[in-house]
Amino acid sequence: MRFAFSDEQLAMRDAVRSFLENECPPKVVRDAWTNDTGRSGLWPRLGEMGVLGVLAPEECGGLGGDFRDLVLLLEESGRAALPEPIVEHAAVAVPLLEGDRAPAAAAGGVTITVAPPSGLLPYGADADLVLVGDAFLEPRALSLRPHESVDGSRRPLAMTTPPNSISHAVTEQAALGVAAQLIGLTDRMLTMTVDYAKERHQFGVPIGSFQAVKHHLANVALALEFARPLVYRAAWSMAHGDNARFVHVGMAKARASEAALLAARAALQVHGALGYTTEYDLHLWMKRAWALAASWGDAAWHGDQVGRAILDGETTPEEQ
Amino acid sequence: MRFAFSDEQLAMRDAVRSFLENECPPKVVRDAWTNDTGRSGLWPRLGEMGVLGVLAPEECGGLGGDFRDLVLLLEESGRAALPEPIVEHAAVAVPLLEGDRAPAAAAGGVTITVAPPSGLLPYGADADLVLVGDAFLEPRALSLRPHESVDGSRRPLAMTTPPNSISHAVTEQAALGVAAQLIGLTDRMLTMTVDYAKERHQFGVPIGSFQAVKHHLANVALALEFARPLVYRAAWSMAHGDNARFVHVGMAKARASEAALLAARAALQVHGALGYTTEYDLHLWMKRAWALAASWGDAAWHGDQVGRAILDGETTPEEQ
Amino acid sequence: MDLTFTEPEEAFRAEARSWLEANVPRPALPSGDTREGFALHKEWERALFDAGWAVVSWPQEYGGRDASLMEWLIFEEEYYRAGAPQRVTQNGIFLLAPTLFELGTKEQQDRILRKMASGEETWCQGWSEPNAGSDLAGISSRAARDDANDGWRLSGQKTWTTRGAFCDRMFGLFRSDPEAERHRGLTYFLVDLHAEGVTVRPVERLDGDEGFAEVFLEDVFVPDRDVLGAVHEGWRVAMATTGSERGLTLRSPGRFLAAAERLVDLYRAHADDADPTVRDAVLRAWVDADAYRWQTFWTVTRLMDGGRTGPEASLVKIFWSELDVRLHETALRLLGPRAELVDGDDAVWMKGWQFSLSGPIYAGTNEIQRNVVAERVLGLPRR
Amino acid sequence: MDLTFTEPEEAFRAEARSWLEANVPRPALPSGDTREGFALHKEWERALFDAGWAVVSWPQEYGGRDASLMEWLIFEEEYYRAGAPQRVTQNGIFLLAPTLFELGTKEQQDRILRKMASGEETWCQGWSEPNAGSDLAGISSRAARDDANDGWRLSGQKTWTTRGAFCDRMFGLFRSDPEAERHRGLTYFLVDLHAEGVTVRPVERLDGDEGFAEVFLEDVFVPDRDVLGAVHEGWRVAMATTGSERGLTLRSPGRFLAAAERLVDLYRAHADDADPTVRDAVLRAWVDADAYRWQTFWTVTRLMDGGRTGPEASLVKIFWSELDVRLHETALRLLGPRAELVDGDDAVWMKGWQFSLSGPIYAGTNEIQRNVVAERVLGLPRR
Repeated sequence: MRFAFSDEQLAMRDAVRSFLENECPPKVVRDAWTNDTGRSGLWPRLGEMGVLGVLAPEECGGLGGDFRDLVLLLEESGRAALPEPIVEHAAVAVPLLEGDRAPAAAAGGVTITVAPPSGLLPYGADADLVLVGDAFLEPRALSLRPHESVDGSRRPLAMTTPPNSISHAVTEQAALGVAAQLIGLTDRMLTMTVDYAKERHQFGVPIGSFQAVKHHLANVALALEFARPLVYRAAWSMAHGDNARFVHVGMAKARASEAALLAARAALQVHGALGYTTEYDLHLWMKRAWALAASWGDAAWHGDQVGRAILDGETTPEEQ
Repeated sequence: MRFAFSDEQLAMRDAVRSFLENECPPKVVRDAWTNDTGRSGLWPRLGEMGVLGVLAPEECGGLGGDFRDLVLLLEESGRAALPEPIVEHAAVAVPLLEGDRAPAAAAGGVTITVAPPSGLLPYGADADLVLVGDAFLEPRALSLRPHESVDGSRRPLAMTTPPNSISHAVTEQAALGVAAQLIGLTDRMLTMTVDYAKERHQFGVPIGSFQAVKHHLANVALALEFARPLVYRAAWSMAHGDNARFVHVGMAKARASEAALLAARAALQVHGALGYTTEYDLHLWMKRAWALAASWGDAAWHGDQVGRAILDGETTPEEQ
Repeated sequence: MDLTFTEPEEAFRAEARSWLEANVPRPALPSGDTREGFALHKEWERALFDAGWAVVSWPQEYGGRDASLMEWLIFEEEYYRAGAPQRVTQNGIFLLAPTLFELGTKEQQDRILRKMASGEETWCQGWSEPNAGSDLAGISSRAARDDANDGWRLSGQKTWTTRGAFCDRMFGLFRSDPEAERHRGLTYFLVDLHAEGVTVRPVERLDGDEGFAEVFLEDVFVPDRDVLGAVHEGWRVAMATTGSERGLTLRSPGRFLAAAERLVDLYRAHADDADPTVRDAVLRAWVDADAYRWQTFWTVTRLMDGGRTGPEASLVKIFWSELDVRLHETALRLLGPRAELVDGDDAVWMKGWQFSLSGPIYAGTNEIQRNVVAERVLGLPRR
Repeated sequence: MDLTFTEPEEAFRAEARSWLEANVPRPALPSGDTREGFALHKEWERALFDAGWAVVSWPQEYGGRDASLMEWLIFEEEYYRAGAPQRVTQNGIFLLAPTLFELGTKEQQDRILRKMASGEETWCQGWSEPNAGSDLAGISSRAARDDANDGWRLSGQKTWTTRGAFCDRMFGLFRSDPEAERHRGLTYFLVDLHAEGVTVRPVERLDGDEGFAEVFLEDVFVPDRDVLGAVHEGWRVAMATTGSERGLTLRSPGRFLAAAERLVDLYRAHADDADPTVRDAVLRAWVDADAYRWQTFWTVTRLMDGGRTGPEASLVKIFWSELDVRLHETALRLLGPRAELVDGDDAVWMKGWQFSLSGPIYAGTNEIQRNVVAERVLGLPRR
């Protein structure tokens, strides 16, 4: 039993973190709400860094890695609130690609999104391909209706007829990828709020010195501390092909979703009116968290999956 | 719309409160854990005061009142943690009695307990009669097994065969009576804890000056403030014969149970180790609250009743 | 105790219901927290006023109908049941008016109240400042005496003034005695936002509406007649009234009863794929709203018997604001992955969710409110 | 990252499991927090010690088997999975021993550790005093120098000493420098409870067991060799060790994993009449226990790589103590009106519930622990 990442995995994590700190500051996230694509413009460079091709075989220009190599990078994409369909593309689509599409996808030459059961395609307007069931289709082959999301970067397109069957593998990889992003979002919202609570003074003292504020933030730290290992454990189960991976992914997504929603609530409450304006950056993270907590199965849906396994002894996930 | 008690009702409440403050101090509750009967010895005097006969017709020596006249008195019995089957006797049995049993019951000459669906008869060992379904039976006519309760005064007797059908009226009157007691218990636990938090010093200040302690107790006050009117409203619905009274009783018992359990948790947490010993009085109230919150339908059971009415449009309570 | 409504109460309800059914705009107006929407809401307020429904609990001379508090509650229930528009006049009617009734001069009452009720003059509040949020006594905006013109000169900045970008006038506290500190030396002013020296900058709220504004004041003249209450006594003036005489609160049970009913409808529409825990959450929201209703009838009966509301108001603010958050959170759970959409019919829930999140923050954060409950209701030491 | 257990780890688990299956007393022993039960538990501790299972992570010379932290976790899982008795030696093994290993003299280690591990000498802690609960620095029990006899004379009162009525020895802090205040001038003493001047009064706990005691000391002589660490440095000594070298905590995941499995069994037995919200609560308790397990493997891997545990320990204490409360609360909900019974098979849940309620209180209330998390993990200002 050794529950830690390798030095290589941590080094890659650090590289991606500093890349995103420099190239994807809040301004980039904010601009994605109003630009043409809803995206960061960093896609090709993420390809160059190998982030998009982690799960692609080396002969396709990928790293030939598994979810252990990817999970920390997706967590970083959440920390930065990177406005890209990176989970759909790198965690779901890339490993399923064949032929010359794989190298292009690994390099960031194309962008692929994935149809969830709701039929709402995140970043669909700017995607080259859409994975529907087990088929990669071009957007123009689909009947799509544009929608606005509370997260201005996501620009979901609604399929007139959502996919009728989605493989367990797709659901698991997408849900775990989103769970990793939610961990990163939670961590960032906690940090932002701690920093604010140290600076903001009321009644002559920093608001962070009030016990109620301390306990709000301690509760977020608690949720994060015990959700994060579930996400990493699920990453190993995916890599290892564990039969119970749907249960492990379910626990991970459920707890990561709850942690992120709690963090958003606490962050807003501690920030007060300032956090309630779109001029301040918090809302960009908060709204991403709201959207992702409900996507690819919310806490209740995954809790139901886990319950069927733990309480009823089911050994396979429910059909969607 | 006039939601207030009459001067007579308040005067009777005050009389009962001061009677119990004088005659049923914590020592009496504590002694009931170890004496022969589990009871206070105040039964005949409660009869004299008219408390037991509130719902009995005047020609039977009762007050010919309704649940509006009784609810505050039951709340007081909870505040004092009175160790008596007063809900079973005064709220359920007395109004059903006929013949010469009624005057005796109203006067406190006999003690009647009631068989709940669980078949556990509170204070059964010292009861003269047991209401089983719609029949008043003598204990020796039943096959009973003695049990110990976490509340040392209750001394439940378990029926080998619990009653197979209990009328809605009995369930509603018992559940509402217990809800009223839970309100009194909650109020008393809150008061005890506020008093302690003012006196107990740590770190050079009263612990009641810590924001975490303040918020624990504010949350109890909140639960109590919004549960109590539901109990009084249900009392009116019972008196008025409102068709939805099972819904109103359900809301009352659910919220009163939750308030009492919350109060017990907060009270113990604020008292700390002191509250964790049986030498201190808190546990007498806490354990009564645990027992009553689960009796005659816990919060979830009544919530289910309410849900069937509000969400599914059912107009009658579920058969037990 | 009699929990049936009297015949006059039932008649009042019936009259309100039929007028609302006939007059509530369909389709619903756009948000009143946008410039266009605000204008449309002012028309609606005018219609309410002309029909005598704008301020039912006020005296007739100011456009009311001398309704009892119980009738006011009934009107609120009917108003939200009918899905009528938000009240863009509410901050004047519910926050300023009670103070005017209690401490204003007859001249001020005659000059201000009818125009406030009709929406001819709309009011926003100017409490918060960049460094005075929860800690209102941190106010630093100044009022300098201008004897020559029998008035005052106000300078400083107010923030988070709801609909400040669209309103005509603002009420707020300013530091009239530079020597005094904290709660002392403040004066309660009524400020014309069209006056010289006032600059208003709209601020975008979480939901994208410009529902907030920053108000910058530079040497703005305010005549003595627009001082409310005694000079330097502004804090006492602002805190004096509970408003319990003519309307309890901005957030009476009616709005939550209506929202809970809509939530139950939403649940029924999604019942097949709703998990059991969300069913429980729906029910809790409904019971919360009903509990708030009965706690309010209980309180109002006491008030009509001559009682006063005190710090218990903090319990009420905590309860409705957290009930509102849970209620909308539950709606979003029912909508699942479609909850993120801010276009289409269901988008009202995401908008309502974001609005609900302001409840535990404004008018004293719920952390402060819990302190108030602990200290002033339960009597725990202030420290 | 490899989340499979190694062959040596699996072999260790198998050995522990088979020994426990063969030796765990059936039926279960009476509570070790009663005089009779305590004696029986001491016999069990002796058997554990003789088989080398009492202190697996200790060096062999003191009765351990030099097991790794990971193996210690595996042993804990197997121990509770087997339904083995409570550890009446735990306060010595988990609270005093790590300090002895880190700061005790070789003489003290040789004299004390084996007898502690075998249960021949049982230890209780003497931290709390009537006016020093959460605020440990409020300690007022005194230690006066007795040069004539090369030792100290202790006087004062200790309270809430778990199993103090049955134990042989007590470790605790006493004020050796009457001039110094708060955390200064305290010394860490090892006290013989059979010595002259010691009076022990049993105190009945919530569940009726005499699991607590008050210890009164009147001029009790303690030789210099029973001072642990430096004189006047007791606070530093008591806080010095995290205990992470030889066992993380009194409450490793194993106990909660086993309790969660029993809860699932109870749920299955009541599934027909269990409402959906309680099903969710059962699942949450199970997932909580599993989350604690993986968070612990995560931490232990870091420790085995040479890391240290710090204030994060407060997060762990909050988590397991509140998980334990929720878990037992859920069991009582499943039992419904029969939960109140304290006789019969299901009574273990009511007893466990009452025991769980001490978790958020002792060893630093969870309110204090949340302050520690906020201040020392997140870096918020102390004030």
